[in-house]
Amino acid sequence: MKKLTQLGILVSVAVSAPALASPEQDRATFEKFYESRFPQVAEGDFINGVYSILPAAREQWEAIEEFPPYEVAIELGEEIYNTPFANGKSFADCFDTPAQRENYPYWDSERGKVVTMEAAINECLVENGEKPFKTKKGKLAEVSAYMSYESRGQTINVQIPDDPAALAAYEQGKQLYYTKNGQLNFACSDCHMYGSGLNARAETMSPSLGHTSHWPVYRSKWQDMGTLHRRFAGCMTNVRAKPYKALGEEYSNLEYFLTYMSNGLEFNGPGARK
Amino acid sequence: MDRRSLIRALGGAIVAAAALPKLAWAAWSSNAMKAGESTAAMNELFGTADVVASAEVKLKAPEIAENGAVVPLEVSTDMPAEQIAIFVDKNPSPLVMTATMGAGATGLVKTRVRMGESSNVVAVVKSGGKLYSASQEVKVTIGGCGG
Amino acid sequence: MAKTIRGKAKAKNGLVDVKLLMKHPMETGLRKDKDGNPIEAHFIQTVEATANGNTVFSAQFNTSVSKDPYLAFSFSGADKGDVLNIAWIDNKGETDSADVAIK
Amino acid sequence: MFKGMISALALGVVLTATASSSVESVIADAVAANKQAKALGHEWNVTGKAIKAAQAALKAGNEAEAMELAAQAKYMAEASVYQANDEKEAWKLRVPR
Repeated sequence: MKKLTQLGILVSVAVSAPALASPEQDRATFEKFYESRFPQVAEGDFINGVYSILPAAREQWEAIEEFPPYEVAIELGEEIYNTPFANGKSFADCFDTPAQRENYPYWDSERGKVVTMEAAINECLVENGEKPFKTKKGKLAEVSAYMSYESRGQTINVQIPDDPAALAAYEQGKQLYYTKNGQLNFACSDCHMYGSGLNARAETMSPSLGHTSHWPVYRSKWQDMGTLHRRFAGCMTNVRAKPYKALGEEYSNLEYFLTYMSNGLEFNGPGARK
Repeated sequence: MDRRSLIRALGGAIVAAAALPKLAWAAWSSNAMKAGESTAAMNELFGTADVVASAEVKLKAPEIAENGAVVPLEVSTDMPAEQIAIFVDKNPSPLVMTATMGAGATGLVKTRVRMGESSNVVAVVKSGGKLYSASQEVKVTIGGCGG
Repeated sequence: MAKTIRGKAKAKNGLVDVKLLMKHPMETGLRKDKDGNPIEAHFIQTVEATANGNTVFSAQFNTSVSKDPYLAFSFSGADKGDVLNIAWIDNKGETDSADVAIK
Repeated sequence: MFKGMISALALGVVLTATASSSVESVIADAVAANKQAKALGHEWNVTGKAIKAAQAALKAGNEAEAMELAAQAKYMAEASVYQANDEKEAWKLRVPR
């Protein structure tokens, strides 16, 4: 009788094998796409975004990196990180070490949602009776800049547990990445995959491999720090779509998908961009 | 006209120009800074616009600026330099900055400047009382890819 | 005035490489705020670097220098352990100064 | 192909709208379609502005301009719904194999 049931299980697994490729197959195909499109990019250099494919722009970026504008935010973030809340606790009580990037984003099975590092920062505040930070810039970007700086060199290693809800969140992020939106009718992949290396006006489209390794970012256009979700919202506005909420489900799932696509690369935030 | 007499001369002007803060160090060369055109600014700053282009002056500037608000520039020379000045011809006031080499300073200055539009950038080095220059066209584009 | 001067000074074979980042809005006076009235010019005019009692480098900025100005130069005549003093004054007469240890 | 289709549709909608329903009903259609697009996650940021412009023109009393703006708003709202439904499947084509 035991043999029969084993056979039964075997059959059912084969039948219900997902028609969709697995996340790991997606990642391998994603990586191969960029490595064949930009063979000149050295191993692991995609974490430097468009500067991995534009030598002239990279020179200017390196001049800025000599004394990058995000250093101010790192210092402010460290101060906030160590300043006790009203109840005497501080961020050090929520996180065993500030170097947390390698643990995020992760699938929280109890709450059934993707948790990003920025969301965890705000949750720590709320748990300690403090008001959460604004979700795109300011203190959240500063604390995140400090934690990202401390995490430099950690390997990107997003896990998708064997939980249908986690896989669904990954698939939603993936779908958003390939879905056309806004009056200009663009999908992220139109510019950052099939258009990567080409120009929109005078801007060269950065490749998506390594896209989420170097956040938060000081953009000279903003003259300010900004989180990854601020950039997602900015890009959707560019294509004339109404952006989703920062730290909301859509952008958290997109970050889950995009960061998974860069598994194996290194975190090198915070970053400086144009 | 060494620095001390320069200050005394300008000191008079400052007092006359009512309650400007008393500057303790090198006065701000306001005429040169306010000049609306490079040659005039050079004349105000150095007393002459007689400058010769020289390979001894190295100006590191981008061909296309990533962002017109933050254009990284580097001026360097192996000549013994007394002063280095940077001009952006098309800026409202072309003289962007000037640096005076003190004791032991080498002929090197790096900074980040704003450029309103594509323009010629000129670096001028004063060495042995003479002016040497290098220049490069820097393109500034309208940023952004959509919106 | 909160600390506005951040400096890195490294001594290497006789030369000290100095990199400075100064926190300052560097308003040109040409910009307008949200409701259209012009923002007053407010920018660093002079920067002075002194080490071991003598001025090693001084600079004059105009309004075209970027916000949070960056300035780098190098000089000889000081070594690890010496202190480089950086001071600036802007067109409103505000000033700040800081000591940067030469490493 | 899609861009050409948009302008063709726009022209069609403007002509029929002036003939029949009043400005209010066109604006109402635009608001309804925009809500639907929002539910599908495909609201465009230009639609809301067009609706407000149409309402303002109507309040200011210039009927013709209000109708023109209302028709544009309705067209954009319906195009964003069309985009949402079309993309339900179309996105899969862009996933690299």
